[in-house]
Amino acid sequence: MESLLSPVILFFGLGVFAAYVRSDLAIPEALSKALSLYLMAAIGLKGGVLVAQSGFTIDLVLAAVAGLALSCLIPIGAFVLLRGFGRLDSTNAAAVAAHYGSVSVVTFITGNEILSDDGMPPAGYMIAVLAIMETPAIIIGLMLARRDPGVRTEAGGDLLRETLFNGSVLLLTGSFLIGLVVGKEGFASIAPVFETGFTGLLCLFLLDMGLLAAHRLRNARNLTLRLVGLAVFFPLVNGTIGCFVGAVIGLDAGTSTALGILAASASYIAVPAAMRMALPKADPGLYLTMSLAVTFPFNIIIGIPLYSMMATWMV
Amino acid sequence: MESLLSPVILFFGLGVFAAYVRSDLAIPEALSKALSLYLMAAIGLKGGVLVAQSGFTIDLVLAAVAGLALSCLIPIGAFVLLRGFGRLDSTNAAAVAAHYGSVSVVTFITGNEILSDDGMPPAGYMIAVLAIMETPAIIIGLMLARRDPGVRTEAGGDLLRETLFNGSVLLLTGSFLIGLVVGKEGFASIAPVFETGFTGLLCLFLLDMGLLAAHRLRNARNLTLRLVGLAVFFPLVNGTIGCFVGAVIGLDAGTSTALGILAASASYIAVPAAMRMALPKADPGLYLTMSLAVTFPFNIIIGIPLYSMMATWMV
Amino acid sequence: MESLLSPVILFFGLGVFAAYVRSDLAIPEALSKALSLYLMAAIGLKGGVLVAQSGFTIDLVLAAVAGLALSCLIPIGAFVLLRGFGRLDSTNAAAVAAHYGSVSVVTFITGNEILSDDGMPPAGYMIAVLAIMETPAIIIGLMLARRDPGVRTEAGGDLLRETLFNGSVLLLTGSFLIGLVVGKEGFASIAPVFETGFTGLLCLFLLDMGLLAAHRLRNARNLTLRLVGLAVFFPLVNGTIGCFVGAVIGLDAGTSTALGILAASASYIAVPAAMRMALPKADPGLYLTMSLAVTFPFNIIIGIPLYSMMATWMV
Amino acid sequence: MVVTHSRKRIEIIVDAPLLRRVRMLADEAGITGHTLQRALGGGGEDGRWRDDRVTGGVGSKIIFSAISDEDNADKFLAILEPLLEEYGLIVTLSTVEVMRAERF
Amino acid sequence: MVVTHSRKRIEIIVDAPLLRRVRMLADEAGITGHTLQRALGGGGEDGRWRDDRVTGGVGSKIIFSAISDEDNADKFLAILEPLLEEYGLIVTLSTVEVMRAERF
Amino acid sequence: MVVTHSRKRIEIIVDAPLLRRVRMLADEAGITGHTLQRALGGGGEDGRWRDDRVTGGVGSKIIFSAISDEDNADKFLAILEPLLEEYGLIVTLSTVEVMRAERF
Ligand SMILES: Nc1ncnc2c1ncn2[C@@H]1O[C@H](COP(=O)(O)O)[C@@H](O)[C@H]1O
Ligand SMILES: Nc1ncnc2c1ncn2[C@@H]1O[C@H](COP(=O)(O)O)[C@@H](O)[C@H]1O
Ligand SMILES: Nc1ncnc2c1ncn2[C@@H]1O[C@H](COP(=O)(O)O)[C@@H](O)[C@H]1O
Ligand code: NA
Ligand code: NA
Ligand code: NA
Repeated sequence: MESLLSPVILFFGLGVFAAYVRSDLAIPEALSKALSLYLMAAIGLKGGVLVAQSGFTIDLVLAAVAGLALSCLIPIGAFVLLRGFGRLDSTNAAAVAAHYGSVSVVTFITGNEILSDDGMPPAGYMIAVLAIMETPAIIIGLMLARRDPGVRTEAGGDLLRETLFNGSVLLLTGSFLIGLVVGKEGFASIAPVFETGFTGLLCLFLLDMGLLAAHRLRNARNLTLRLVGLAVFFPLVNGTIGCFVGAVIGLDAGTSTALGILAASASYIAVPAAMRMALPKADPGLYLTMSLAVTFPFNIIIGIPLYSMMATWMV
Repeated sequence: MESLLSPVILFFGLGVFAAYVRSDLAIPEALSKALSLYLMAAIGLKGGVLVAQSGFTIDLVLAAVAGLALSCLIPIGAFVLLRGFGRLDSTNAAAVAAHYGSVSVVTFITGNEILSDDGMPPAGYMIAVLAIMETPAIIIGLMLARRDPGVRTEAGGDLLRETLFNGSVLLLTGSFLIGLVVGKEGFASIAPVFETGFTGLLCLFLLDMGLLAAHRLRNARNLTLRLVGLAVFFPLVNGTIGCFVGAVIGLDAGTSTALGILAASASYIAVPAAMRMALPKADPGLYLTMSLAVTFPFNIIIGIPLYSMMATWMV
Repeated sequence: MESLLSPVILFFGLGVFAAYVRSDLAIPEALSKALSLYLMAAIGLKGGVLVAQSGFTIDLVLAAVAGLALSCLIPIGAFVLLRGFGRLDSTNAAAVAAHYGSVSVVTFITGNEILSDDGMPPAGYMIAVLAIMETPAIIIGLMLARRDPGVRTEAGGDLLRETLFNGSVLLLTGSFLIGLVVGKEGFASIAPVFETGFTGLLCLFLLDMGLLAAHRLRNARNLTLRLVGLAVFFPLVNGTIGCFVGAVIGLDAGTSTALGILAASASYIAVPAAMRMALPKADPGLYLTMSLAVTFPFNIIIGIPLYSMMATWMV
Repeated sequence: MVVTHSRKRIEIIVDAPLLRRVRMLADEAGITGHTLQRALGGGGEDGRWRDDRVTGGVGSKIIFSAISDEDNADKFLAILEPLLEEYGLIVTLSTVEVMRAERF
Repeated sequence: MVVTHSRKRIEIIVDAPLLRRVRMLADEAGITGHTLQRALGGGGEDGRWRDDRVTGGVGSKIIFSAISDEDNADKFLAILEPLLEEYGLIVTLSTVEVMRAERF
Repeated sequence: MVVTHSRKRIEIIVDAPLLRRVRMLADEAGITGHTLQRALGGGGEDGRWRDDRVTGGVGSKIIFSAISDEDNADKFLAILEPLLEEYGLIVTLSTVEVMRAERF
């Protein structure tokens, strides 16, 4: 409960409030992009440095396999529900499903902050798991879309390259490798920017995310109540499964929660970019609104504390 | 005197110099906007944390009442002088008067820095007083404009909302409340960004303000010598009154100076936005140039040390 | 060798890699401009503070004279080679030559970081030498261009002003003077931004420089193999000469290396701007690609460690 | 050959704080879509300016551009005319060809 | 009097992630040059939007503008037509005068 | 019906460091106002580019756009013509309708 009163969450709330009262408060687009890149580089570095210290462990491998499996399976379940209960056509259902199989870096980061504050920091290698879970769901999503002969996907080698070398994926992975190479001593000189400044800059970014999410929700078209329901149901179920899998493979409570958060979160950077290119007929207003304007706030405000409780109880 | 040699003021001077020699030095607009938002969030947080520590005191209430009164009365006096001595029409006089009743956040921040350096930091609650003084002058300004039946104001509920929820007002107030909620411990994790980095980033912002002020002055049209005179006279008189009122209600020297600075300063963020909407016929080239290009530099360079001397002497 | 594994260089490599695989990773233009301004202000301040501590020494004077001489002589030699071996016309040869006579602030900064890490930090006054070396080569370049009666230069007083008050030159010099005035105590309050954050922000900037350099190289037209050869040959020779001159006039190894780096580096901020104005017929695709896309990476990756070895051996 | 139809493009340079009003007036005129761009600077009777995003938007100008049929364009101009001076708007009208003409 | 020649300007508003495709199609049509600008926001059938550069470019629209002779412009429009709906493109064509006409 | 008058819009794509020159030439031609926009990138004979604000402005292009009467537009074009090649300018001229025609 008290995590709701952390500055990070309060700034998110301020952003939502500002958009709600139609304030002209706006973060310059270049700043929000800059903050987003910064957060990705910082979390990547941090993960790399931590893994450089702990080495590659069996836990890391188990968590990676679990993450990979979740990100491949989640879209399938999501697709079925989106087609049936959600009443979406194949194209849109596949596009949305891919988002839920992938992950949201900022949800993970926020969770990390809150868990660390609560004295149960997840293992550093979860950042590698995060990177691993970013892209597979895109491929699953496209395979789901193609099962319907009426759907035209614009895939091919170009798309594979564009997905694998997507800016955010590349920056996260690259920073992870840099952290791995430089280790704790090499990191020291850049720690003031990438570590000490982290939480403060996260506040500014979440202020912007609050604005973005609320604007999106306000201007949402084609968003049915059923879809809003699914955008809450998916994180709940996937989060629970993630925590459970974490507990089963023997991860500690914080790390299991992190796996739950990854499973529960939905991408709003790498996957939308890929879907706009591969499934241009799918409606970005749908998948972005569900992932950014419903699931993201849900996870930030309700999901993270909930998964943490569940994981503590399961482990 | 030595406050003139603080990095903050020197960077302001560098900006003025660069604009004066027509250098192509330019701060990206997104960066200056970002810095402006940052400063507002940081000063709001700081105020909130300080009030969380000290609690709501009688001093706070007295200062708030005094600030409110000043921000309502100053525009009336200014209006009379602008109409008479300044030879402005009702619309322009009202628009300019509103600026002088409101406050400049950056002038306050700079004053705060200088006073703290001099060992006489103002009380934290003055940041609440700052927030209180931002908007009332807008309403007084519009009332002054409307007394002239020839003036058309575009007010109504829309304007009230736009003023109250103006981005800068909302961010300052919101951050103040967040600071109040999280208190000193909650603030610790974000202090590296919002506290430690403050003075350095203020330097960069004042570099930009120097550029802006000098560019505005160079391209000023319709700015008569009489108006320049008033743009110096207003801060002198209002600053003196502010210091005096502070001393009378029993504030310490630093806090009285802060009240003087608030009274002396003229808005260049919230009020121009409101005036452009409510009094579109008023000339932004007038009110922005007076407040940003004359009064702001005057306060930064001469005003702040002067009010501080006066307050020390009065208290 | 191990300097290649510093985070600063690794981020540069990540940028090059991202551009190479055609990733959509892109730093917002406003951020890269902001970082560039920040680095200039920070290095200027640092130099000023250091000189304020050490005072003006005979070493400073010797290094300044040496730097000045190098920046006047290098363009002449470069011009001859560019005309002959490089097969450029007078206009283009003069424009390129001016770049090599001037200096690259970021190359210097990166060298400074690496040398400091290796325990051989250059003297603080080298930042003054850097400032001195920025502009003279522009004048030499124009004089070289004018010897050919067919070349039209658009010089005149306007250009002189534009060069002397070029944004980057002014910011560097101004910050140096501010550092000199405020000294170590005055600097303390802004050190968290301008000192502690330096290396981390340099990483982000070099990430962008890697992207820029690789994009430029990919889209290069008119860049012959001969010119690429010269863009590697110039820094090698000039760097060697710089180190040698430093050793001869009695500078320590780190400071001699810094002189070598200055001599070896080629401008990509102040000089391109001046050349585009003064010699509009010269091809920016040539001079920017040589200096930014060949010489800059060469210096960063191979040059700096090499000059440092040479200087250590010469001194 | 692709079939295109003739439509009007209205372009308005407007101070950022007054954008909302212009958008409302476009709605009133039945204009169904528009695109915004940022101006970087400019010059005119009131002197030279460059974009500054600090001064509450008063230092920024937005370029509002809408494609519509001639009727709605005329209606929009008629609504704007009395405000040109007061709002300091620069308005231009030109002719463009579009596909999917039913959208505009 | 300077001699000018008539050419066509094609302007396309396109979602940032689809820009690369539009550029390839322009190439295909023999269009030799283009200039890009950023849109700040807008509104249309799909509602109001403002530029957000966080969501993988899906929240940004780019204005692609190319000058070409009538033949290539026609070819380009023909290539674009089947994609208008799917890509959600807004395309306009207008006439401009240019100097150095051989470049376009 | 609102009365509009026909004027010329001149649009010039220019490297940022040369903008000052273009502005001076516009002055010379009697052009009284102009608006600037930033280009984000583009492509042409000299290859593909994207805005970079680091390299002293050489990596940025500005779009200069001015509305004027035909006489001044012609004068401007005549002044610009000899510089097109050297400055690498892209210049287009088109016709627009304006209100308050006396301003342009
Ligand atoms: N009539 C119009 N005039 C100018 N821009 C338009 C117009 N209609 C749509 N747009 C732009 O194209 C985007 C997508 O349009 P739509 O598919 O109608 O939502 C809008 O958000 C606007 O930026
Ligand atoms: N046909 C064209 N249409 C639109 N913009 C162009 C065209 N040709 C050139 N440009 C712009 O002008 C710049 C310089 O052109 P160029 O000299 O051909 O490389 C290009 O990078 C584009 O931004
Ligand atoms: N003739 C023109 N051509 C293009 N833009 C103009 C023109 N006149 C004015 N503007 C723009 O409109 C703004 C306000 O014009 P003014 O009211 O004349 O100062 C100027 O700063 C320019 O950005
Ligand atoms: Na997920
Ligand atoms: Na005041
Ligand atoms: Na050099």
